[in-house]
Amino acid sequence: MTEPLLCELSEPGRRGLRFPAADVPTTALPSSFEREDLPLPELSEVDVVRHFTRLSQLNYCIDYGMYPLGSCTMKYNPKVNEETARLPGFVYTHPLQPIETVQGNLALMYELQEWLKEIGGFAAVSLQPAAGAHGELTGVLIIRAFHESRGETQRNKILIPDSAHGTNPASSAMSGMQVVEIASDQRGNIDLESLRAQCDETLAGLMLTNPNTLGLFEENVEEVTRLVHEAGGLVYGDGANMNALLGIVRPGDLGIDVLHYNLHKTFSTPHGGGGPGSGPVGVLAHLADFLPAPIVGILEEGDAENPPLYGFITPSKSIGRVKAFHGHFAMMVRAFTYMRMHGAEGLKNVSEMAVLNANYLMALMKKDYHLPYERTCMHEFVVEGRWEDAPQIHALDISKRMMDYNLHPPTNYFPLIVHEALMIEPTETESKQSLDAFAQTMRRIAEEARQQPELLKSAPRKTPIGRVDEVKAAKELVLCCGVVKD
Amino acid sequence: MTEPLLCELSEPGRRGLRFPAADVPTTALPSSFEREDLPLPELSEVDVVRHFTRLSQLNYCIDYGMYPLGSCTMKYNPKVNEETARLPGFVYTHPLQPIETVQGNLALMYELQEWLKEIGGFAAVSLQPAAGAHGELTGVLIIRAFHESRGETQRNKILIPDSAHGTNPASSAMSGMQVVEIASDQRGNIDLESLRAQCDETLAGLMLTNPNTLGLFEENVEEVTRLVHEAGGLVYGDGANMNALLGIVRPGDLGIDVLHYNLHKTFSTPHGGGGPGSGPVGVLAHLADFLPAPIVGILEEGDAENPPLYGFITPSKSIGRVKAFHGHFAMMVRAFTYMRMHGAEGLKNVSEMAVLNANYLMALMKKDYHLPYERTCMHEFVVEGRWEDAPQIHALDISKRMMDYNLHPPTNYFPLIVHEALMIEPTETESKQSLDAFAQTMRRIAEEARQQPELLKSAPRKTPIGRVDEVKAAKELVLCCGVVKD
Amino acid sequence: MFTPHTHSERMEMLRTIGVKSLEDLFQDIPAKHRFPKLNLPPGLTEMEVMAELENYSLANETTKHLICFLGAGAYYHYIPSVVDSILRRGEFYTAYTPYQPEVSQGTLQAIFDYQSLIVALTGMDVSNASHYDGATAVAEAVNMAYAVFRGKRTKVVLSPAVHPHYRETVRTYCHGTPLRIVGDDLTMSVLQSAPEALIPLIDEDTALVIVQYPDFFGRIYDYQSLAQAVHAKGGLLAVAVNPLALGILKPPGEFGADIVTGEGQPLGLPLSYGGPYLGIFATRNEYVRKMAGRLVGETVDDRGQRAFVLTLTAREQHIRREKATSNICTNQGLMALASTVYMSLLGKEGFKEVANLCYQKAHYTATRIQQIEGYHLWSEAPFFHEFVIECPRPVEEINQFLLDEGILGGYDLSHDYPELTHHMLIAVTEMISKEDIDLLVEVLEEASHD
Amino acid sequence: MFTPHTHSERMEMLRTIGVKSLEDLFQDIPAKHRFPKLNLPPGLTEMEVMAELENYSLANETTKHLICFLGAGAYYHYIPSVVDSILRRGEFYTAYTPYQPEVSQGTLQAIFDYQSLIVALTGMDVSNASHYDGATAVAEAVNMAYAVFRGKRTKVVLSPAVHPHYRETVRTYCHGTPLRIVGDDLTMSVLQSAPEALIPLIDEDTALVIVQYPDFFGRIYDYQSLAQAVHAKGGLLAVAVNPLALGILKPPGEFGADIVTGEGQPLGLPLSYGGPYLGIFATRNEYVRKMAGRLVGETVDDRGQRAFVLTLTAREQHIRREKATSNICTNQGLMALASTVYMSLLGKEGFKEVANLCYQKAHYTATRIQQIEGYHLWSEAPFFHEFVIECPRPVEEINQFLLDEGILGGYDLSHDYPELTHHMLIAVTEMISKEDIDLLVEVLEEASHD
Ligand SMILES: Cc1ncc(COP(=O)(O)O)c(C=O)c1O
Ligand SMILES: Cc1ncc(COP(=O)(O)O)c(C=O)c1O
Repeated sequence: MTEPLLCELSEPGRRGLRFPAADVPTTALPSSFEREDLPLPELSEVDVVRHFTRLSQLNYCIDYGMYPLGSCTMKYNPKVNEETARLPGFVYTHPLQPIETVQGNLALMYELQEWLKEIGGFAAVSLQPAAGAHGELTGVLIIRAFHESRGETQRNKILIPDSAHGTNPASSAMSGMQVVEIASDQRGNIDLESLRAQCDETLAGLMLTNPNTLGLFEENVEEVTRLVHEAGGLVYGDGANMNALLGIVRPGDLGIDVLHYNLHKTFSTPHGGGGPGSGPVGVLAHLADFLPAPIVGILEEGDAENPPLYGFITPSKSIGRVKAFHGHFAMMVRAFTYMRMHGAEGLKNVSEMAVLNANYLMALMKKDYHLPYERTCMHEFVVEGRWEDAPQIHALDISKRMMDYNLHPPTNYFPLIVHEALMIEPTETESKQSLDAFAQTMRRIAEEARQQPELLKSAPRKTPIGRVDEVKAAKELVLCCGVVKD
Repeated sequence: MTEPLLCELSEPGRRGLRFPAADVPTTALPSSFEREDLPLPELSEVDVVRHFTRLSQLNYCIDYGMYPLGSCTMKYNPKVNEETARLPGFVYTHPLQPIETVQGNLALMYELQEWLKEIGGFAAVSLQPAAGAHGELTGVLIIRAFHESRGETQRNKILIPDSAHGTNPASSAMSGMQVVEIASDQRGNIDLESLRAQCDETLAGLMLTNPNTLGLFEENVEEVTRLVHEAGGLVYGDGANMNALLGIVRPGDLGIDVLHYNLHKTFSTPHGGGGPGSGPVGVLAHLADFLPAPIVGILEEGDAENPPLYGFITPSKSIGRVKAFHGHFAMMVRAFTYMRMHGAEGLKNVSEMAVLNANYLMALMKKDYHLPYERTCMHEFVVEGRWEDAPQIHALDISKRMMDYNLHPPTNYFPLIVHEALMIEPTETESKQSLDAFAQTMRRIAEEARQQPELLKSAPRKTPIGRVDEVKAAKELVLCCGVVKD
Repeated sequence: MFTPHTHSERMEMLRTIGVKSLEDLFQDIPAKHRFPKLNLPPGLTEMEVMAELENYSLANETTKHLICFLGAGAYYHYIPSVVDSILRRGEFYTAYTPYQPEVSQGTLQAIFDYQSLIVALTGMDVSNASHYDGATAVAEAVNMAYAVFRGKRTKVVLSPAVHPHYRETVRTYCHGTPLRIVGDDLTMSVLQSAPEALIPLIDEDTALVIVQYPDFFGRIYDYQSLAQAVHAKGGLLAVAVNPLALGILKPPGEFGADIVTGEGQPLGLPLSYGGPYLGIFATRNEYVRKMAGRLVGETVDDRGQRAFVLTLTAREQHIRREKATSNICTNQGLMALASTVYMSLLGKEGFKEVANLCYQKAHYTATRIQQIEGYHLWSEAPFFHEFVIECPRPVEEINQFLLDEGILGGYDLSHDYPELTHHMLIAVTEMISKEDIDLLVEVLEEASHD
Repeated sequence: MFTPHTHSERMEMLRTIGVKSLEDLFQDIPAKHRFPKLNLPPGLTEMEVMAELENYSLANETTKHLICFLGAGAYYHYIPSVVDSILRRGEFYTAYTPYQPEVSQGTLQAIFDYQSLIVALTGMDVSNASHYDGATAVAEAVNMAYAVFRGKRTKVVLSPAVHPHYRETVRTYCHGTPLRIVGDDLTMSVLQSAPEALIPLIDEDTALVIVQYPDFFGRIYDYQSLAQAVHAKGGLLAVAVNPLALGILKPPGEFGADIVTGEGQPLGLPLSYGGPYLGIFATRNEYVRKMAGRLVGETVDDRGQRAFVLTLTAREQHIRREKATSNICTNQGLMALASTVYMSLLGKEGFKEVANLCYQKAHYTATRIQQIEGYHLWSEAPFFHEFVIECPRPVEEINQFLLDEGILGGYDLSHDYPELTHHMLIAVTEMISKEDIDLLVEVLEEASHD
């Protein structure tokens, strides 16, 4: 049973929300500006509530079960976050209010900057970027501005490992950089020879994801950063995988010059079915002046009686704004709540348990699925979704079959350097029972792949819809509802 | 796939919510009082959220679709009610605070009393009763107290029509009354002869549901109340069906001496999967002094500048409290919100549309289902769930088959005076489209009953569980989870 | 407002019905009284009603801003965010009583979980699905005891240390029955004596003895010998509990209670000016068929799966009508769910923690207040998180003083116990910090010589 | 805190892995930097963190208590209760981007609904699933125009009456590209001229002309002739809208816009100190393959049912990497959902009503303020719900005066436009009552001669 579209549910003349009549004398809008027709649907409140309630029930979600999407850190989103972010004292503040009237917000943002600095080993942080990719763009623009400030305008090459996330090359390209891919070696590390070969005077920087998207910690990280730095380049850290590193190691200590955090991964803000995220950027001291404006600072120091006066500061060589206002404040409140509940010990425990869970699940699964790299993993790992004795089965089939067992599939076909990749990130909020059950189902699917491959090929059967025709979608392109009934 | 019980999900040593350490010097509890074992389950926050999220998804609800349970008035529950009832200024007030600190609550309760008086035509209202049945008990105790106050202690007979809800006789019995059932006539009205025969000096009163549970307005209502009054009895009105009467007729005007409202039916407070309800009681002037204590009154009149001072008043001959504190305040806030949004016009429209919907649906269904009474109905109607040419089919089978079409069944087997009753109350919040779809499915089921009766007999098939073994449940009596893992 | 009908739909529907106008549908209503003009304020839009309700709510002072030492049957506790996040799910709060098990397993299993937790907490054998509140649960205990003895026993011994509202409710409920209520003499000497003082009142006509645990004054007594005395005469013992206290206190099941009732509000329900709360009711296996209220039982479905269903419904009003064990129908489903979420989230350890915090903070408070000149602890008995202080001045005056300093003082016992003229019942929960307590002590001190 | 592992489970898991301790799992990390001691405040329980966050929030003054005339790109509107009740559903907010259509139809169809509504509102052909906000949506428009002309056109004409933050963001985004941005000269005379003043800047090298509607100063202009001029030179026109205004204003699709961007915050999103908001992006069919961001398309599944799926993904970074139309990945899914619920609930009529209320109240306000001595309406152009007033004193001083009377004054334009030294941008929405406006007028009057 499928749910109609809003436009199909519309009935002419039906009303949902009403507004009071105007309490002021009215003026006519000049007729040349007047809109003739507003073809929005017409529904009652109950229509709307049912439509979205029914739609919601077609979704899988973390609140329902494990969501092991590698690279996405789908950890449980604490309910308290949702309450703190909705406190009226936060919700009802306008971004352009005089700073004296929003000292609560500014103090919170200031603290959050401080904590992110401490966790990453950075000298300064901007909270403005809206998501991970936005943080990357910000970071690469900072790298560009840094080189330009030193007159090295020829530095326009960014090195990106072949295991990197697609946003890395895309962000570099958007910043006007040349992207050069660097190969990985047999242990999943950056191939040092390839790297050395690229270390010349056009090198702007390297984008490093560490642990990388194979879930492996870059064993030569110090060598890598040394090489890049010696060549005059900077190292960008894609912090999507910070969930492995809290209290374990600080990227800044390893020579990462600039890094984005994903508050929507590491710090438990919900993914919202595709955002909003929040991608603060941290930098070492030599890049602090380039951060996007504004950042929160202390304008007047406080004393025993009075708190400091917080306000906005524009770094002297700022690359400028990367969006309107100050970033995704409501996500900052959630991340703040989460970090404040954990403290240093708690955050370290998060990463420890994330890594424990991943290694445990890898240990359980390796009997049934081929591991392309046999190493201790960090918070995630990649297996191959294929077997020689089940040649027609692909990672996709395994993923779809998982749905019939009420599981959400892992990330598929990424990283690109693993064949038929299934990238699994259990996160620290899954219990041993949950991992055991997962591994057991995966074993069963591995058996089915040999014995009843049609079960995988025709999966999923128990979901609201079956496999979709993606080709038709792209070829016939229906991107919106035709017309609203009149 | 069924969900485990909490006790089955428990893992020794697992933690959910924690509390801070004590910030005061500690004292030991005398060991003789100390509890040895607290066998509560041990879960993490994510375990708890998933458990209840999964359970919730096994429920049908108004937010999902039409819920035509006759007599229950399952109308849409406006979302704004949930917000107003959760305003911190209401939620964080203690029932025993000094009245000066809760004037907002008291003013709201006072207004609500006034509105309920106006709507029902009553002289006084108590908001204390917790639900409909509780209101009935209150009402019958008031009737008893009234007669006692006049020295008529022999009046201990309560007449109850055979169509009445089970709570009516049960409430009467709890109040120490003798229950005498009165037959209905062929038009669904109270049989006047039977009534007259019972009108003697032992008559305490009559419990009248009007419109009755057949959805029919008592055509002789004035004659009925006259007869009872002339015999020295009082008339109790079961206000469960007030959704038909808002702005249509005031029970007090018809000679109803005492009536309970169901805020959880007529005034849109949600049913909560079995409560909480709220069952305020309204009375005519001669019974005002008997209402349960306390009720809200004005202690000091206000003036242009100052609002009045609201407080509690104990009626002079009060039957006493029927529960702790002041009633279900949070439900009052919801009902207040609803009534305030509607005003007189809006409430009348509610009843008009409720009656329109019921008559419309009855008109659509009567071709396929037998109507025991061919009259204009009020807000609900009853059909028979049986056909001569489908002898093995019962109302229950029809109900279960409805579930396979994503519909919630109507009330079954009530009222008792209709064979295989299906009691249908669409409520005013259903749209014509929704009723049309309902009728169409009911027609299809009527056809299946003849052509594929096994579809009905084996229904439901598309629900999370099938028909349950009620006999086993009652015979083997498993009423709680065995033990929590240790 | 929430009716979806468009004008043309109305017309079409009337045509299908075969009438001309809406008025035609109301011909059965006596013309004289038909369509009264109701004098109600005009309707508001959502935006306006929200603002208006906000204004009402702002006319209150709240426990968020006042430091709350008021308890007396309703307590200010921390409610974890998870509780409301579950209650807000439409699947739970917009469902009806689970009469149709195939589409109500969520509600049914949650009630089964609730019953299991209450059994674990109280140490009894069975729990029902809830009563209206702590007061009506006690009244239903009387009702049940009366039924257990088939009306042959007509005496109820009611401790005067049971919550005044509960006692009053019991009396109201018993009005139409032959039951006599004895024992709740409110004089000081009786109030100060141990529960054994009730023993002489117990005889062969006694159906039920009712005590509270901790009692209304916060005191904890071992009711073992009382239980033995009741049982010796063949009667039953009902114990009304604060369920939160059972996190650290011996459960009534261990000292011989036959019925345990309770006010479930401390288990994750907001104060909300007194309701809706949660009536807890548990008893022993042998009385299950006499128990009022709904019960969920485990069974199987026709596909062989475990399933849950309302059971023993033959006790209830919709089947048995005037012979039912009670008239109760709608109960406190959502509140029972709230407490289930609360208990499962706190779990064994968290539940102990919060009970212990209440205990510790209350004892620190009592110790400090005792040291102030003019204030005395009224009873020497052990207590949980509430205790009575005799004050140097009438409580009302002291409370006004406290209120001016942002403190919501304790309950003024003179309302219910004429001899307790200067006695304040103080409750302390985990929401109160040491600084709050120290401030209370400071202000009480000032209040004593002002 | 939220990790479920018990001690014994950890031990067992380590055994299964084949290591002795947790430390063993971290051997790849350079020893020198392993396990740094982080200087962070100690962890808190939920109860404590809730109290702490409440304290932070109470250190703010809010639009609930202040009368808000501040807009400038973020507006205080009424948000119906339904919106948050849907957003609170875990099925929506704890789901990921809908990569797996079989278990994400809820999100996918909601986005499709969103795309449909944006198309209807803007009068364009296609909408994507969202951008970060109104500013980055404009920057992505530049990005797209650049791509449409395959980098052959390098000039962007940017109206100075576009939101300063948007203009700044465009500049930041363009930093690494050969694009030149012209037109946004901030002198008074330019600001006061009609949009046709931009026409001379448009040439064959112009990829895009960017205007705002209503513009940053609240003014509404008919961009028809500008559109014709751009199109005559083969370039594109992007119009950044306030979507709420489109409830009564002619949609940009009707006067020739090629791209419509917008800040979706007014459509049911709270102010939340600036975010998360919603970047709207719509364009014409011919540019769909150059458009950035996610797109949901309709298709069928293998059971013949209608289904929805992310489509044209070959434009995106995860497939095309450095050749993608944009780097965007996570966007504003939940905010798009909020706006979808908002628009569907208001519907055709409600949406007009709210837009009209804003219009009427703003015009009444402007009329009243104009009558005060010393205050002048800066522009004669028609406006929607925001307008500029020239004040007798610097805005900062006036705003302080207003704040003391509980009014959050308008935006001080001198921040961004050096010549607008005494100019205040005032926004008026449906949340403002006539009394509020009359109070504003009164206080402004006082402020002028104080
Ligand atoms: C490794 C990596 N880098 C970057 C990103 C992009 O982050 P966002 O989606 O927040 O833009 C992701 C997101 O999935 C990622 O996994
Ligand atoms: C006609 C009638 N009377 C009384 C009641 C009892 O009301 P409550 O369930 O609120 O106790 C009901 C409830 O279904 C009813 O339909």
